[in-house]
Amino acid sequence: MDDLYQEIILDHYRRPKNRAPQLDGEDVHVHHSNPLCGDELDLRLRVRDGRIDGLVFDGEGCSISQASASAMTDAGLDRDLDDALALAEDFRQLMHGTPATRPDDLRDGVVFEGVARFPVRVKCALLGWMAVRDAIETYLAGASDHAVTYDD
Amino acid sequence: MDDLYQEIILDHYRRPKNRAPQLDGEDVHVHHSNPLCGDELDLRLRVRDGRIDGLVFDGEGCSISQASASAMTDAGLDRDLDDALALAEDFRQLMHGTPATRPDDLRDGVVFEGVARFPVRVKCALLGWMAVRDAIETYLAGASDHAVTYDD
Amino acid sequence: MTFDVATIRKQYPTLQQEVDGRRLVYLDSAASSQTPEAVLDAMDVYYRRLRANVERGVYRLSEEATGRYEAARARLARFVGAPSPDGVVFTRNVTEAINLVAYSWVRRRLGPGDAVLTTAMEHHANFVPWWHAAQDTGVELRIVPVREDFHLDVEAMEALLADGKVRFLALGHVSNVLGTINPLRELIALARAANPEVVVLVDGAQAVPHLPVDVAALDVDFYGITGHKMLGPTGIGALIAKPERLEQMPPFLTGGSMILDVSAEQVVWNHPPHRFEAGTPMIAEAFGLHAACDVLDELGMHEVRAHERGLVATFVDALVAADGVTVYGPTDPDQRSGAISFAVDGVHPHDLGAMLDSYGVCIRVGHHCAKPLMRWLGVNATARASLYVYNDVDDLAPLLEGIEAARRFFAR
Amino acid sequence: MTFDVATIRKQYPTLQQEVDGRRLVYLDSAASSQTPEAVLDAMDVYYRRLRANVERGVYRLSEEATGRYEAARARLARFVGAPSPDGVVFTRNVTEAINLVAYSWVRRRLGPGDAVLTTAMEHHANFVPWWHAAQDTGVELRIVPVREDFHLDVEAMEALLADGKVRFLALGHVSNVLGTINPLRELIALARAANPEVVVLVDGAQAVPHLPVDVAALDVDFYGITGHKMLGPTGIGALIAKPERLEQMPPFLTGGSMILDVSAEQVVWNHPPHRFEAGTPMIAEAFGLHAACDVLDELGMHEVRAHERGLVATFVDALVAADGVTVYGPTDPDQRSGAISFAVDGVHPHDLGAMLDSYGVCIRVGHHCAKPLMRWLGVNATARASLYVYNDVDDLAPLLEGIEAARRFFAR
Ligand SMILES: Cc1ncc(COP(=O)(O)O)c(C=O)c1O
Ligand SMILES: Cc1ncc(COP(=O)(O)O)c(C=O)c1O
Repeated sequence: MDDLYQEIILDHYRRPKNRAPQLDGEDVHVHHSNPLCGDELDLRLRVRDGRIDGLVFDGEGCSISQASASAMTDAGLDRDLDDALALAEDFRQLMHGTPATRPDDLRDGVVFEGVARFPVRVKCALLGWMAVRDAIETYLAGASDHAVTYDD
Repeated sequence: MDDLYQEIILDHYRRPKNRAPQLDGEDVHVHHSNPLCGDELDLRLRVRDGRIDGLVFDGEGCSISQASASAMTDAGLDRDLDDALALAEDFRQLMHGTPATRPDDLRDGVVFEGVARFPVRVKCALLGWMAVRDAIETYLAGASDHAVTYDD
Repeated sequence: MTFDVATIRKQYPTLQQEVDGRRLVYLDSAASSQTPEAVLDAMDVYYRRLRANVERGVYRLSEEATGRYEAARARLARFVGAPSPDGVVFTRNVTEAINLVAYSWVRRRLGPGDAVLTTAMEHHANFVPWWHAAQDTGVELRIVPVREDFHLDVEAMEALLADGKVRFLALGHVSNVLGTINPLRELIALARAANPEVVVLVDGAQAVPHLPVDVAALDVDFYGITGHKMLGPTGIGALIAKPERLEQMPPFLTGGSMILDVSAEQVVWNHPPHRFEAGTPMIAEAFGLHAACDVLDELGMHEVRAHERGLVATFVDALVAADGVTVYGPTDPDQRSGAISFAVDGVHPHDLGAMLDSYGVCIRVGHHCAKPLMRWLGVNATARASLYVYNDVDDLAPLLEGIEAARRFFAR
Repeated sequence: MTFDVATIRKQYPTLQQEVDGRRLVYLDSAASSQTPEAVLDAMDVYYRRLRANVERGVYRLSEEATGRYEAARARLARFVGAPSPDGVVFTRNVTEAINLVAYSWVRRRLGPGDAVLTTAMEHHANFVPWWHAAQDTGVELRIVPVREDFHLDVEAMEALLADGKVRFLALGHVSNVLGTINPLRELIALARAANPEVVVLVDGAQAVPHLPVDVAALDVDFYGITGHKMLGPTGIGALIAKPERLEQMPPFLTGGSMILDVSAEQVVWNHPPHRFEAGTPMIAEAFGLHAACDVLDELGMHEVRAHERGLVATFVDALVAADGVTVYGPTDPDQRSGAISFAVDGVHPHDLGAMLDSYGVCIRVGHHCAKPLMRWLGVNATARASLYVYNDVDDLAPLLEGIEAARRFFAR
C-alpha cells in the first residue's frame, strides 16, 4: 500500500495540476482509455516553436492514473517536443523496472517508481505519459486528433 | 483374458457357423460396422412363413465380434421373427449385466456373459445380434437393404 | 444440518493462507471459486493412477479412465436435472458452450429477417457471440433493457417480441454484476407466447454454483455452465442441451472422436454428445468436476442457497448502511444471489481493490465483462464482493474496515 | 549426460503400478503421455496457493496467477522457438488450434476457385476441419497421397500444386500412425514455389514432444501443439502463429477477455493473442504446461530424440524380425519417430490389445483417427506401440511375449 500510494501521489490526485476540460489554441487533442480499469484521459496540447506551450488533461480513473497524468503535465510543459518524447520513454523504462536516467526532469514522476512492482497498475501510471507521446506524434504527423484504447 | 476368451468363443472364431458371402433367395441384406474397432458385418436373411429360414454372416473383425455373430446365427435359425427379436433383446440385456432369461435358447450365446465386464468389447459382441434385429425390422418394414454404423 | 463454515473452510487450501499476517478473505468467487481437496484428489486419481487417453483404448487404464469420464457426464446431468447424459457436451468453459450454439445453431439457421433477443444485463460471453453472429449473418440483435430496480424490463421485452421475429432468446440466469436472479419461467413464457418455436439458451454460469437448478423443469433448449465457478477445476464447462436439439446440429469443432467415418468423399459425424467433443477432451478436469458436483450435493444445494441468502442479506444491509457506499442490485435477498456490486464515494474501484488487498480481502473491480450494463449504470467500473460456501459473517468486518480506510485515505 | 530411464521413471506415478503382478509397460504415449510429478506440483501451486481468476484482478493472488499464466505463454514460445509470446494462443488441444485457423483464416478468406492441400497421412484433426470448410465454402480439398515407402508422394504433391490454386497447406510434422517424419522444409518449399503466398499450417502434435522444434526456422504461419502428449496436463494445447497472421484474423470464439469495448453498436476486439482466448482460460493447465517444457528442456530435446531414435531402432528391428509381424512405416530410424504401427498375422488388433493388456502392456489398437490412411494401408485397424522418455529396452520383451502369446492363442 505505502509503496503504491506515496504522499506526493495522493497530493497530485487530490489537487491535480493542469487539469482542465479545454485549452485555448489547442493544436492536438488525444483521448486514451484503458477499458480494463475504466480509466479515461483527454489530453490537449499546444505547441509554439517546437515547444510544449500548453498541456492540460482531464479524465476519470484511479488515483494512480490521475496523479501520474498530473505529474506528467508538470514535467512536460515548456519542453521541446523531442525532449518530451525522450522523457516519456524514460518514464516508460522506469515502469518496467529500469532506474530513471533523468530523475530531476521527471520531477514528481520519479515517485511512481514503486508502481513498477504492481503490474496491473503500471498501465494506469503510464496512461498520461503514453498520451503525451501520442499527442506529440500526432502533432508531428500533422493531425489534430487521435484516440487509443489499451488492452489489459 | 480367460473371462473374455472362453474356449467356446474361440471355437466359434476358428470354425464359424453359417459364414457365407451369399444366401440363395435372400430377402434382406444388412451391413453393420463399428468404425472404432473396424468390425464389419454383412448379414443375410431369408424368411419363409414368418420364420427365419436362412441366416448367414460374413465379415471381418475381432474374435469376439465374429464368434458372437456365429453363435447368433446358430441360435437364430428356424425361429419365428418375433421370437428372434425377443432373443436379441435378451442378449442385449446380458451384455448390460442382466442375467439371461432364456439361456437355453441363446445356446452358445450365453458364454459371452463375461464380455459384459469389458465395456469396449460389448459393442463387438452385440454386432451380430443388433444386425439380426435390424434385418428383421428391415424385412417387416418391407425393405431389403440397410446399413448401420455404430459409434464408440 | 447446520452449515458449518469453519469445517468447510478447512477443505480449501488457498484459504489457509495469510496475507501480511491477516487471514485471507476471498470475496471473488463470482470470478472463480476456490477448489476443495476432494476435487484435487479426484484429479490425482486420474494423473497418478489412470493416466491414459479415453474413448479409444482396450487396456484397463484407458477403459477405467473412459468409464469415469463418461460417469462425470452422467453426474453433471444429474446435478443439473438434465434428463440424459447424451445432452451434456463438455466444453472448455461456458463461453465455448455459448459459442457452440452460436456457430452450430444460430449461424446455421438464422438470417436476415430473424432476430436474436438478449439483454443489457449479460456477461460478454452471452452477448458478443450473438453480436458477432449478427454482423456476419444479417440477423438482427435486440436487447432487453434493465429497469431502475435492477431487473429486466418485462414490458420492453414484450414489445421487442411483439412482431414474432425473435427466433432465439439468450438470457442469463443470474447477473454476475447485480446478483439479480432473473424470473426465467416468466421471461421464457413471454418469448414462447410471441413465438412458440423460439429456441432458448440460458447462461447458467452464476446460477448452478449457487442455486438448485433443474434444467428439465425450466424446459430450456440450451443451458451453459462453467466448472471453475462451481468448485471445479479450470478448463472445463458444459453445454446442457435437449438431445433432440443436438441431433439437429452439425458439428462445430471437428477432428478425432467426433466422426464415425472419414474419406475424401464423405465424413459421417458421430452422434451427440460425441459429435461436439473434437479431439482429446479435458479428462482430468471431468474427474474434478464430478467431485465438485459431489461436494455441492453433499452440502445440499438448498442449504447452499439458504446459507448464501442469509449472508447476502447481511452483507447488502451492511453495505447499504455504510457511509458513502452505493449498492447496485436488488436489496431483497429473495431476488438476488451473492454477487454484490457497489461504489464508494470518492474512491475509484481500482484504488479500493488495492486498499482491500492490503487488508487481505480479495474483491473484483472493473467492468466484470459486462460493458453494456456498465453503460446503463453510467459507470466505468464497480467494485464487487461475491460470496460462496466458504464465506461467513466474519468476512464482513475486514471488508467494511478496508472500505472505510479507503474512504479516509482517498478523501480529497 | 546419459539418459537414465530408471531415474526418470520414478517421476511418473502411474508407472509405479503393477497390473496382475506385472510391471505396467506404457506404450501409448502417442495417444497421451504420462505426467511427471513436476507438472502435478506446478498445478498444485495454482490450486493450493494462487487460486484466482487471471487477467482482471488487482489483488495479489490474481496478480501472481496472471503473471505465471503469461509466463507459461512465454515459456512455450521459447520451447518451440517462436519469436514472441504474442504468437502463442492457448487452446484446449491441437484440434481446437487447427479449427481456429479453419474458422478465422480459411473460411474467412478462401472460396470457390481456391484449394486447400492436405495429405492422406493426417490425423482427423488435420483433415476433417478442412473437409468441413470445403463443404461449406466451396473451397477444393486436395490430398497428397502416400508412397509405398510410407513417405508422402512428392511428385504427386507437385502435380497438385501445379495450377497455383493451392492457397493453404495443412501438413503433419510426424505421422501418429507411421512414425514418418515429414521433410517439412522441402515440402513447404515446393508449395511456396508454386504459390509464394501460400499459408502453411503444421500439425506438430507428434513432433514437439519428441524432436527439437524451431518454428521460426521452419518459417510456418501456424503450428499446432497439444499439451497432454508432451508430459503436460489434459485440456491445453496451443496455436503458435506468426503474430502478423493473428493480427489479420477476426476472432473465433468470442466473449470475455477478448474484447476492448462492447456496446450494442460496436465491439472492439482485443489484440492477439488475447483476441483468441475467450473466457476464463485453462489456468492450472498453463502452469502445468510450463513445467512440462521445463522437464523436457532439462532432459534436453536433442537427448530425448537420441534416446528415442535408439529405442525405436531396437523396437522396429525386433518387430520386423518377429514371426508373423508386419510393420507399417519407415524402418530407417532417422526417418521416423517412436510411433510404431504393426499387424500380427491372424490376430485382430483388438484381440492383440486385450492379450497385451493381460501382460501389463498398454498399446493402442484401432484406426488412430487416421481413416484415410487406414484405407490406403488397406486395413481397418492397426496395433500401435509408441515410445517416450520413460520407455526403455526392457519394455520390448513383454511386448514381444504378448504378441507371441496372442499369435498362438488365436491361431485358427
Ligand atoms: C498427429 C496428431 N494430430 C492431432 C492429434 C489430436 O490431438 P488432440 O486430441 O490433443 O487435439 C493427434 C493425437 O491424437 C495426433 O497424433
Ligand atoms: C454470467 C456469466 N456468464 C459467463 C461467464 C464466463 O465464464 P467463463 O469465463 O468460464 O467462460 C461468466 C464469468 O465470468 C459469468 O459470470
